[in-house]
Amino acid sequence: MTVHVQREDFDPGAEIAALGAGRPDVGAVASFVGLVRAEKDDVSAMTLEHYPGMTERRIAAMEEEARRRWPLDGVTVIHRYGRLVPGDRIVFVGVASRHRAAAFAACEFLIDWLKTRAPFWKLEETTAGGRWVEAKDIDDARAGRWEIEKP
Amino acid sequence: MTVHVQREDFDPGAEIAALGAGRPDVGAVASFVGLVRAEKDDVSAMTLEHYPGMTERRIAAMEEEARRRWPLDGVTVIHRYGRLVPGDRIVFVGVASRHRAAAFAACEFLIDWLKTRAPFWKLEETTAGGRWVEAKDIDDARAGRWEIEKP
Amino acid sequence: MKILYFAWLRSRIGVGEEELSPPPAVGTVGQLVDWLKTLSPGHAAAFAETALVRAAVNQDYAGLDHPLHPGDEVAFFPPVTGG
Amino acid sequence: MKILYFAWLRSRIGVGEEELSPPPAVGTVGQLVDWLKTLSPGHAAAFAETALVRAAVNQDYAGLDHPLHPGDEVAFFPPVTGG
Repeated sequence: MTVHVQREDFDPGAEIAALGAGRPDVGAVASFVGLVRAEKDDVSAMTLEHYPGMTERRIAAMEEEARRRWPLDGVTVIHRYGRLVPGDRIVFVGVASRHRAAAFAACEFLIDWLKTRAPFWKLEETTAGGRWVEAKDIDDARAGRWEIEKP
Repeated sequence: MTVHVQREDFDPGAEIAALGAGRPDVGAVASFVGLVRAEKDDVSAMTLEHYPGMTERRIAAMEEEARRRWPLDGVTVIHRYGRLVPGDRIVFVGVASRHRAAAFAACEFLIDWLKTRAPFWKLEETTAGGRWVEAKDIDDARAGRWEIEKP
Repeated sequence: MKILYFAWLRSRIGVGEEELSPPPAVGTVGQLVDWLKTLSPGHAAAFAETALVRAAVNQDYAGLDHPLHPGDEVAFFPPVTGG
Repeated sequence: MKILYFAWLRSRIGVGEEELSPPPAVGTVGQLVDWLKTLSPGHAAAFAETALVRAAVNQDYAGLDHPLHPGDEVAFFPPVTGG
Protein backbone atom coordinates (compact mmCIF):
# COMPACT_ATOMS: atom_id res chain seq x y z
CA MET A 1 0.00 0.00 0.00
CA THR A 2 1.47 3.29 -1.14
CA VAL A 3 -0.01 6.76 -0.55
CA HIS A 4 1.78 9.90 -1.68
CA VAL A 5 0.46 13.44 -1.38
CA GLN A 6 3.11 15.45 -3.13
CA ARG A 7 3.93 18.60 -5.05
CA GLU A 8 6.04 16.73 -7.65
CA ASP A 9 4.82 15.05 -10.81
CA PHE A 10 4.71 11.23 -10.98
CA ASP A 11 5.38 8.53 -13.58
CA PRO A 12 2.30 6.36 -14.26
CA GLY A 13 4.35 3.76 -16.13
CA ALA A 14 6.76 3.31 -13.23
CA GLU A 15 3.88 3.04 -10.75
CA ILE A 16 2.10 0.41 -12.88
CA ALA A 17 5.33 -1.57 -13.25
CA ALA A 18 5.93 -1.42 -9.49
CA LEU A 19 2.45 -2.82 -8.81
CA GLY A 20 3.22 -5.93 -10.86
CA ALA A 21 6.94 -6.28 -10.15
CA GLY A 22 8.06 -9.47 -8.44
CA ARG A 23 4.48 -10.66 -7.98
CA PRO A 24 3.82 -13.43 -10.50
CA ASP A 25 0.36 -13.93 -8.98
CA VAL A 26 -0.77 -10.49 -10.19
CA GLY A 27 -2.59 -10.75 -13.50
CA ALA A 28 -4.32 -7.38 -13.68
CA VAL A 29 -3.37 -3.77 -13.02
CA ALA A 30 -6.15 -1.22 -13.47
CA SER A 31 -5.18 2.41 -13.20
CA PHE A 32 -6.47 5.94 -13.51
CA VAL A 33 -4.67 9.16 -14.33
CA GLY A 34 -6.48 12.46 -13.80
CA LEU A 35 -5.33 15.50 -15.79
CA VAL A 36 -6.01 19.20 -15.31
CA ARG A 37 -8.54 20.17 -17.96
CA ALA A 38 -8.60 23.51 -19.78
CA GLU A 39 -12.27 23.96 -19.06
CA LYS A 40 -12.67 27.70 -18.85
CA ASP A 41 -11.11 30.23 -21.19
CA ASP A 42 -10.10 32.62 -18.43
CA VAL A 43 -8.34 30.03 -16.27
CA SER A 44 -4.61 29.76 -16.91
CA ALA A 45 -3.65 27.69 -13.87
CA MET A 46 -4.88 26.48 -10.51
CA THR A 47 -3.45 25.95 -7.06
CA LEU A 48 -4.53 22.86 -5.20
CA GLU A 49 -4.63 23.27 -1.41
CA HIS A 50 -5.05 20.33 0.93
CA TYR A 51 -5.17 19.45 4.62
CA PRO A 52 -1.78 17.88 5.35
CA GLY A 53 -2.12 14.91 7.64
CA MET A 54 -5.85 14.45 7.21
CA THR A 55 -5.43 13.86 3.46
CA GLU A 56 -2.98 11.00 3.94
CA ARG A 57 -4.97 9.47 6.80
CA ARG A 58 -8.27 9.52 4.97
CA ILE A 59 -6.78 8.13 1.76
CA ALA A 60 -5.15 5.33 3.77
CA ALA A 61 -8.50 4.59 5.44
CA MET A 62 -10.19 4.36 2.04
CA GLU A 63 -7.47 2.01 0.79
CA GLU A 64 -8.15 -0.24 3.76
CA GLU A 65 -11.85 -0.11 2.97
CA ALA A 66 -11.11 -1.09 -0.66
CA ARG A 67 -9.01 -4.02 0.55
CA ARG A 68 -11.87 -5.17 2.75
CA ARG A 69 -14.26 -5.10 -0.20
CA TRP A 70 -12.10 -6.69 -2.91
CA PRO A 71 -9.21 -9.18 -3.07
CA LEU A 72 -6.34 -6.82 -3.93
CA ASP A 73 -2.61 -7.44 -4.24
CA GLY A 74 -1.45 -3.84 -4.36
CA VAL A 75 -2.79 -0.28 -4.27
CA THR A 76 -1.00 2.97 -5.10
CA VAL A 77 -2.56 6.42 -4.70
CA ILE A 78 -0.75 9.64 -5.60
CA HIS A 79 -2.39 13.05 -5.37
CA ARG A 80 -0.57 16.28 -6.16
CA TYR A 81 -1.04 19.69 -4.59
CA GLY A 82 0.34 23.13 -5.43
CA ARG A 83 0.24 25.01 -8.72
CA LEU A 84 -0.85 23.07 -11.82
CA VAL A 85 -1.61 24.05 -15.41
CA PRO A 86 -3.94 22.40 -17.96
CA GLY A 87 -2.54 19.08 -19.14
CA ASP A 88 -0.67 18.44 -15.87
CA ARG A 89 -1.17 15.09 -14.15
CA ILE A 90 -3.01 15.60 -10.87
CA VAL A 91 -3.93 12.18 -9.48
CA PHE A 92 -3.01 8.50 -9.94
CA VAL A 93 -4.79 5.42 -8.66
CA GLY A 94 -3.40 1.98 -9.49
CA VAL A 95 -4.76 -1.35 -8.27
CA ALA A 96 -3.28 -4.81 -8.77
CA SER A 97 -5.27 -7.98 -8.36
CA ARG A 98 -5.56 -11.52 -9.62
CA HIS A 99 -9.01 -10.54 -10.85
CA ARG A 100 -9.56 -7.73 -13.31
CA ALA A 101 -13.11 -7.02 -12.13
CA ALA A 102 -11.79 -6.42 -8.59
CA ALA A 103 -8.98 -4.21 -9.89
CA PHE A 104 -11.42 -2.05 -11.89
CA ALA A 105 -13.99 -1.81 -9.10
CA ALA A 106 -11.44 -0.81 -6.45
CA CYS A 107 -9.76 1.69 -8.76
CA GLU A 108 -13.05 3.40 -9.58
CA PHE A 109 -14.11 3.31 -5.93
CA LEU A 110 -10.91 5.10 -4.86
CA ILE A 111 -10.93 7.76 -7.57
CA ASP A 112 -14.61 8.49 -6.93
CA TRP A 113 -13.82 8.99 -3.28
CA LEU A 114 -10.79 11.19 -4.03
CA LYS A 115 -12.82 13.38 -6.38
CA THR A 116 -15.70 13.91 -4.00
CA ARG A 117 -14.42 13.45 -0.44
CA ALA A 118 -10.67 13.99 -0.17
CA PRO A 119 -9.80 17.31 1.54
CA PHE A 120 -8.53 19.25 -1.49
CA TRP A 121 -9.59 22.70 -2.68
CA LYS A 122 -8.94 24.33 -6.04
CA LEU A 123 -8.06 28.00 -6.42
CA GLU A 124 -8.27 29.01 -10.08
CA GLU A 125 -6.05 31.75 -11.46
CA THR A 126 -8.20 33.96 -13.64
CA THR A 127 -7.60 37.25 -15.40
CA ALA A 128 -9.61 38.81 -12.57
CA GLY A 129 -7.58 37.11 -9.79
CA GLY A 130 -7.99 33.99 -7.69
CA ARG A 131 -11.34 32.17 -7.58
CA TRP A 132 -12.16 29.20 -5.34
CA VAL A 133 -13.86 26.42 -7.25
CA GLU A 134 -17.26 25.51 -5.86
CA ALA A 135 -18.21 21.88 -5.36
CA LYS A 136 -19.98 20.56 -8.45
CA ASP A 137 -22.92 19.12 -6.65
CA ILE A 138 -24.02 22.49 -5.40
CA ASP A 139 -27.40 21.13 -4.32
CA ASP A 140 -25.58 18.73 -2.07
CA ALA A 141 -23.36 21.52 -0.78
CA ARG A 142 -26.30 23.80 -0.06
CA ALA A 143 -28.30 21.07 1.62
CA GLY A 144 -26.40 21.91 4.76
CA ARG A 145 -25.40 18.37 5.55
CA TRP A 146 -22.11 18.46 7.37
CA GLU A 147 -19.93 15.57 6.42
CA ILE A 148 -20.28 12.52 8.59
CA GLU A 149 -18.23 9.72 7.18
CA LYS A 150 -16.98 6.57 8.81
CA PRO A 151 -14.77 4.87 6.24
CA MET B 1 -7.70 5.17 -32.26
CA THR B 2 -4.65 2.93 -32.05
CA VAL B 3 -4.61 -0.87 -32.34
CA HIS B 4 -1.39 -2.83 -32.22
CA VAL B 5 -1.08 -6.60 -32.32
CA GLN B 6 2.61 -7.14 -31.86
CA ARG B 7 5.34 -9.46 -30.66
CA GLU B 8 7.24 -6.67 -28.86
CA ASP B 9 6.69 -5.41 -25.32
CA PHE B 10 5.03 -2.01 -24.81
CA ASP B 11 5.39 0.94 -22.40
CA PRO B 12 2.16 1.63 -20.46
CA GLY B 13 3.42 5.02 -19.26
CA ALA B 14 4.17 6.21 -22.79
CA GLU B 15 0.76 5.02 -23.99
CA ILE B 16 -1.05 6.79 -21.16
CA ALA B 17 0.92 9.98 -21.82
CA ALA B 18 0.09 9.81 -25.54
CA LEU B 19 -3.63 9.51 -24.77
CA GLY B 20 -3.57 12.82 -22.90
CA ALA B 21 -0.90 14.66 -24.89
CA GLY B 22 -1.97 17.85 -26.61
CA ARG B 23 -5.62 17.37 -25.64
CA PRO B 24 -6.41 19.78 -22.82
CA ASP B 25 -10.04 18.62 -22.91
CA VAL B 26 -9.06 15.16 -21.66
CA GLY B 27 -9.47 14.90 -17.91
CA ALA B 28 -9.39 11.14 -17.38
CA VAL B 29 -7.30 8.24 -18.65
CA ALA B 30 -8.36 4.79 -17.45
CA SER B 31 -6.10 1.92 -18.36
CA PHE B 32 -5.55 -1.78 -17.90
CA VAL B 33 -2.38 -3.85 -18.08
CA GLY B 34 -2.67 -7.62 -18.20
CA LEU B 35 0.31 -9.70 -17.04
CA VAL B 36 1.15 -13.35 -17.55
CA ARG B 37 0.44 -15.09 -14.25
CA ALA B 38 2.49 -17.94 -12.83
CA GLU B 39 -0.62 -19.99 -12.18
CA LYS B 40 0.57 -23.54 -12.54
CA ASP B 41 3.78 -24.94 -11.16
CA ASP B 42 4.63 -26.90 -14.28
CA VAL B 43 4.19 -24.02 -16.72
CA SER B 44 7.39 -22.13 -17.50
CA ALA B 45 6.17 -20.11 -20.49
CA MET B 46 3.41 -19.84 -23.04
CA THR B 47 3.09 -19.04 -26.70
CA LEU B 48 0.18 -16.89 -27.77
CA GLU B 49 -1.12 -17.61 -31.26
CA HIS B 50 -3.57 -15.34 -33.03
CA TYR B 51 -5.42 -14.91 -36.31
CA PRO B 52 -3.55 -12.11 -38.11
CA GLY B 53 -5.92 -9.77 -39.86
CA MET B 54 -9.04 -10.90 -38.03
CA THR B 55 -7.57 -9.89 -34.69
CA GLU B 56 -6.93 -6.31 -35.77
CA ARG B 57 -10.28 -6.01 -37.56
CA ARG B 58 -12.32 -7.32 -34.65
CA ILE B 59 -10.49 -5.16 -32.12
CA ALA B 60 -11.06 -2.11 -34.33
CA ALA B 61 -14.75 -3.00 -34.58
CA MET B 62 -15.00 -3.23 -30.78
CA GLU B 63 -13.30 0.13 -30.44
CA GLU B 64 -15.91 1.62 -32.75
CA GLU B 65 -18.61 -0.02 -30.66
CA ALA B 66 -17.10 1.48 -27.49
CA ARG B 67 -17.05 4.92 -29.13
CA ARG B 68 -20.72 4.56 -30.03
CA ARG B 69 -21.57 3.71 -26.42
CA TRP B 70 -19.49 6.28 -24.56
CA PRO B 71 -18.09 9.79 -25.26
CA LEU B 72 -14.41 8.94 -25.73
CA ASP B 73 -11.47 11.11 -26.75
CA GLY B 74 -8.91 8.38 -27.36
CA VAL B 75 -8.54 4.60 -27.26
CA THR B 76 -5.37 2.49 -27.44
CA VAL B 77 -5.34 -1.30 -27.53
CA ILE B 78 -2.14 -3.34 -27.65
CA HIS B 79 -2.12 -7.14 -27.55
CA ARG B 80 1.03 -9.19 -27.77
CA TYR B 81 1.52 -12.60 -29.35
CA GLY B 82 4.42 -15.03 -29.37
CA ARG B 83 6.36 -16.48 -26.45
CA LEU B 84 5.76 -14.94 -23.01
CA VAL B 85 6.89 -15.84 -19.51
CA PRO B 86 5.19 -15.15 -16.13
CA GLY B 87 5.38 -11.45 -15.28
CA ASP B 88 5.44 -10.35 -18.93
CA ARG B 89 2.97 -7.69 -20.05
CA ILE B 90 0.47 -9.23 -22.44
CA VAL B 91 -2.26 -6.66 -23.09
CA PHE B 92 -2.89 -2.92 -22.69
CA VAL B 93 -6.15 -1.00 -22.96
CA GLY B 94 -6.16 2.76 -22.41
CA VAL B 95 -9.16 5.06 -22.75
CA ALA B 96 -9.23 8.86 -22.54
CA SER B 97 -12.38 10.84 -21.92
CA ARG B 98 -13.66 14.00 -20.32
CA HIS B 99 -15.65 11.75 -18.02
CA ARG B 100 -14.01 9.20 -15.78
CA ALA B 101 -17.07 6.93 -15.64
CA ALA B 102 -17.02 6.66 -19.45
CA ALA B 103 -13.27 5.99 -19.45
CA PHE B 104 -13.64 3.17 -16.91
CA ALA B 105 -16.69 1.62 -18.56
CA ALA B 106 -15.13 1.59 -22.04
CA CYS B 107 -11.81 0.24 -20.72
CA GLU B 108 -13.51 -2.63 -18.90
CA PHE B 109 -15.76 -3.31 -21.90
CA LEU B 110 -12.75 -3.63 -24.20
CA ILE B 111 -10.64 -5.83 -21.92
CA ASP B 112 -13.62 -8.09 -21.22
CA TRP B 113 -14.08 -8.52 -24.95
CA LEU B 114 -10.36 -9.13 -25.54
CA LYS B 115 -10.25 -11.77 -22.81
CA THR B 116 -13.30 -13.67 -24.01
CA ARG B 117 -13.75 -13.02 -27.73
CA ALA B 118 -10.49 -11.93 -29.39
CA PRO B 119 -9.00 -14.68 -31.57
CA PHE B 120 -6.01 -15.65 -29.41
CA TRP B 121 -5.00 -19.09 -28.20
CA LYS B 122 -2.51 -19.99 -25.49
CA LEU B 123 -0.10 -22.89 -25.78
CA GLU B 124 1.51 -23.59 -22.41
CA GLU B 125 5.02 -24.99 -22.18
CA THR B 126 4.99 -27.72 -19.56
CA THR B 127 7.55 -30.26 -18.43
CA ALA B 128 5.51 -32.76 -20.45
CA GLY B 129 5.42 -30.63 -23.60
CA GLY B 130 2.97 -28.14 -25.15
CA ARG B 131 -0.61 -27.94 -23.85
CA TRP B 132 -3.38 -25.82 -25.36
CA VAL B 133 -5.25 -23.86 -22.72
CA GLU B 134 -8.96 -24.60 -22.68
CA ALA B 135 -11.47 -21.79 -22.47
CA LYS B 136 -12.35 -21.07 -18.85
CA ASP B 137 -16.05 -21.17 -19.29
CA ILE B 138 -16.00 -24.77 -20.36
CA ASP B 139 -19.77 -25.07 -19.98
CA ASP B 140 -20.13 -22.33 -22.54
CA ALA B 141 -17.59 -24.01 -24.78
CA ARG B 142 -19.33 -27.37 -24.52
CA ALA B 143 -22.75 -25.90 -25.10
CA GLY B 144 -22.02 -26.14 -28.79
CA ARG B 145 -22.98 -22.57 -29.59
CA TRP B 146 -20.90 -21.43 -32.51
CA GLU B 147 -19.99 -17.82 -32.18
CA ILE B 148 -22.34 -15.41 -33.81
CA GLU B 149 -21.31 -11.89 -33.04
CA LYS B 150 -22.20 -8.70 -34.82
CA PRO B 151 -20.18 -5.94 -33.16
CA MET C 1 -7.67 23.80 21.02
CA LYS C 2 -6.07 23.98 17.57
CA ILE C 3 -8.38 25.43 14.93
CA LEU C 4 -7.55 25.20 11.20
CA TYR C 5 -9.15 27.01 8.25
CA PHE C 6 -8.85 26.11 4.58
CA ALA C 7 -9.67 27.70 1.21
CA TRP C 8 -11.99 30.74 1.42
CA LEU C 9 -12.57 30.33 5.15
CA ARG C 10 -8.85 30.97 5.63
CA SER C 11 -9.01 33.99 3.29
CA ARG C 12 -11.91 35.52 5.19
CA ILE C 13 -10.49 34.88 8.64
CA GLY C 14 -6.99 35.94 7.65
CA VAL C 15 -5.09 33.07 9.25
CA GLY C 16 -4.87 29.36 8.48
CA GLU C 17 -4.46 28.23 12.07
CA GLU C 18 -5.06 29.56 15.56
CA GLU C 19 -4.78 28.20 19.09
CA LEU C 20 -7.92 29.07 21.05
CA SER C 21 -9.48 28.20 24.40
CA PRO C 22 -13.26 28.26 24.02
CA PRO C 23 -15.35 28.69 27.19
CA PRO C 24 -16.46 25.46 28.95
CA ALA C 25 -19.97 25.80 27.49
CA VAL C 26 -18.58 24.98 24.04
CA GLY C 27 -18.99 21.21 23.92
CA THR C 28 -19.76 20.47 20.23
CA VAL C 29 -18.64 21.56 16.77
CA GLY C 30 -21.87 23.54 16.34
CA GLN C 31 -21.32 25.40 19.61
CA LEU C 32 -17.74 26.10 18.56
CA VAL C 33 -18.98 27.66 15.29
CA ASP C 34 -21.40 29.89 17.20
CA TRP C 35 -18.60 31.03 19.50
CA LEU C 36 -16.08 31.56 16.65
CA LYS C 37 -18.58 33.84 14.86
CA THR C 38 -18.31 36.28 17.77
CA LEU C 39 -14.52 36.63 17.60
CA SER C 40 -14.18 39.04 14.66
CA PRO C 41 -15.97 40.31 11.54
CA GLY C 42 -13.76 37.93 9.51
CA HIS C 43 -14.89 34.93 11.55
CA ALA C 44 -18.50 36.09 11.24
CA ALA C 45 -18.11 36.35 7.45
CA ALA C 46 -16.47 32.92 7.19
CA PHE C 47 -19.29 31.22 9.07
CA ALA C 48 -22.16 33.38 7.72
CA GLU C 49 -23.46 30.49 5.60
CA THR C 50 -22.89 27.39 7.68
CA ALA C 51 -24.53 25.27 4.98
CA LEU C 52 -21.35 25.81 2.93
CA VAL C 53 -18.93 24.87 5.71
CA ARG C 54 -17.63 21.40 6.51
CA ALA C 55 -15.70 20.33 9.61
CA ALA C 56 -13.21 17.72 10.73
CA VAL C 57 -12.24 16.77 14.28
CA ASN C 58 -8.85 15.14 14.71
CA GLN C 59 -8.59 14.73 10.94
CA ASP C 60 -11.86 12.90 10.43
CA TYR C 61 -15.04 14.44 9.03
CA ALA C 62 -17.43 15.45 11.80
CA GLY C 63 -20.98 16.77 12.09
CA LEU C 64 -22.27 19.79 14.01
CA ASP C 65 -23.16 17.62 17.00
CA HIS C 66 -19.70 16.02 17.26
CA PRO C 67 -18.39 16.42 20.85
CA LEU C 68 -15.20 18.39 21.49
CA HIS C 69 -12.46 17.90 24.06
CA PRO C 70 -9.46 20.05 25.06
CA GLY C 71 -6.54 19.27 22.78
CA ASP C 72 -8.74 18.40 19.79
CA GLU C 73 -7.66 19.56 16.34
CA VAL C 74 -10.71 21.10 14.63
CA ALA C 75 -10.72 22.14 10.97
CA PHE C 76 -13.25 24.13 8.93
CA PHE C 77 -13.39 24.22 5.14
CA PRO C 78 -15.74 24.43 2.13
CA PRO C 79 -17.03 21.35 0.31
CA VAL C 80 -14.02 19.64 -1.24
CA THR C 81 -13.11 20.08 -4.92
CA GLY C 82 -10.22 17.65 -5.38
CA GLY C 83 -9.01 15.24 -8.04
CA MET D 1 -11.77 -21.20 -50.92
CA LYS D 2 -9.08 -20.43 -48.36
CA ILE D 3 -9.40 -22.49 -45.17
CA LEU D 4 -7.42 -21.62 -42.03
CA TYR D 5 -6.88 -23.69 -38.88
CA PHE D 6 -5.63 -22.46 -35.50
CA ALA D 7 -4.38 -23.95 -32.22
CA TRP D 8 -5.09 -27.68 -31.82
CA LEU D 9 -7.14 -27.85 -35.01
CA ARG D 10 -3.97 -26.90 -36.89
CA SER D 11 -1.95 -29.49 -34.94
CA ARG D 12 -4.43 -32.27 -35.77
CA ILE D 13 -4.80 -31.38 -39.45
CA GLY D 14 -1.09 -30.75 -39.87
CA VAL D 15 -1.34 -27.50 -41.83
CA GLY D 16 -2.44 -23.99 -40.88
CA GLU D 17 -3.91 -23.12 -44.24
CA GLU D 18 -5.16 -24.84 -47.37
CA GLU D 19 -6.80 -23.79 -50.62
CA LEU D 20 -9.75 -26.07 -51.33
CA SER D 21 -12.64 -26.22 -53.77
CA PRO D 22 -15.60 -27.84 -52.02
CA PRO D 23 -18.33 -29.36 -54.21
CA PRO D 24 -21.25 -27.07 -55.14
CA ALA D 25 -23.50 -28.75 -52.55
CA VAL D 26 -21.41 -27.14 -49.78
CA GLY D 27 -23.28 -23.90 -49.19
CA THR D 28 -22.87 -23.27 -45.44
CA VAL D 29 -20.20 -23.48 -42.73
CA GLY D 30 -21.88 -26.58 -41.33
CA GLN D 31 -21.85 -28.30 -44.71
CA LEU D 32 -18.19 -27.35 -45.13
CA VAL D 33 -17.35 -29.01 -41.80
CA ASP D 34 -19.12 -32.19 -42.86
CA TRP D 35 -17.16 -32.22 -46.11
CA LEU D 36 -13.81 -31.41 -44.46
CA LYS D 37 -14.24 -34.38 -42.09
CA THR D 38 -14.07 -36.71 -45.11
CA LEU D 39 -10.72 -35.40 -46.37
CA SER D 40 -8.31 -37.17 -43.97
CA PRO D 41 -8.11 -38.82 -40.54
CA GLY D 42 -6.54 -35.56 -39.28
CA HIS D 43 -9.51 -33.52 -40.49
CA ALA D 44 -11.88 -36.06 -38.97
CA ALA D 45 -10.04 -35.81 -35.62
CA ALA D 46 -10.04 -32.00 -35.68
CA PHE D 47 -13.80 -31.82 -36.23
CA ALA D 48 -14.73 -34.84 -34.10
CA GLU D 49 -16.23 -32.64 -31.41
CA THR D 50 -17.86 -29.78 -33.27
CA ALA D 51 -19.11 -28.32 -29.99
CA LEU D 52 -15.48 -27.30 -29.32
CA VAL D 53 -14.92 -25.68 -32.71
CA ARG D 54 -15.61 -22.05 -33.63
CA ALA D 55 -15.61 -20.54 -37.11
CA ALA D 56 -15.07 -17.23 -38.84
CA VAL D 57 -16.00 -16.27 -42.39
CA ASN D 58 -14.06 -13.41 -43.93
CA GLN D 59 -12.59 -12.61 -40.50
CA ASP D 60 -15.88 -12.30 -38.64
CA TYR D 61 -17.34 -14.91 -36.31
CA ALA D 62 -19.92 -17.06 -38.06
CA GLY D 63 -22.41 -19.76 -37.13
CA LEU D 64 -22.94 -23.19 -38.71
CA ASP D 65 -25.69 -21.87 -40.95
CA HIS D 66 -23.59 -18.99 -42.32
CA PRO D 67 -23.67 -19.08 -46.17
CA LEU D 68 -20.44 -19.56 -48.11
CA HIS D 69 -19.34 -18.18 -51.44
CA PRO D 70 -16.34 -18.93 -53.67
CA GLY D 71 -13.39 -16.79 -52.59
CA ASP D 72 -14.46 -16.71 -48.93
CA GLU D 73 -11.80 -17.02 -46.24
CA VAL D 74 -13.03 -19.54 -43.67
CA ALA D 75 -11.23 -20.19 -40.37
CA PHE D 76 -11.73 -22.87 -37.72
CA PHE D 77 -10.40 -22.72 -34.17
CA PRO D 78 -11.13 -23.67 -30.56
CA PRO D 79 -12.82 -21.27 -28.11
CA VAL D 80 -10.47 -18.32 -27.65
CA THR D 81 -8.18 -18.02 -24.61
CA GLY D 82 -6.63 -14.58 -25.06
CA GLY D 83 -5.70 -11.70 -22.81
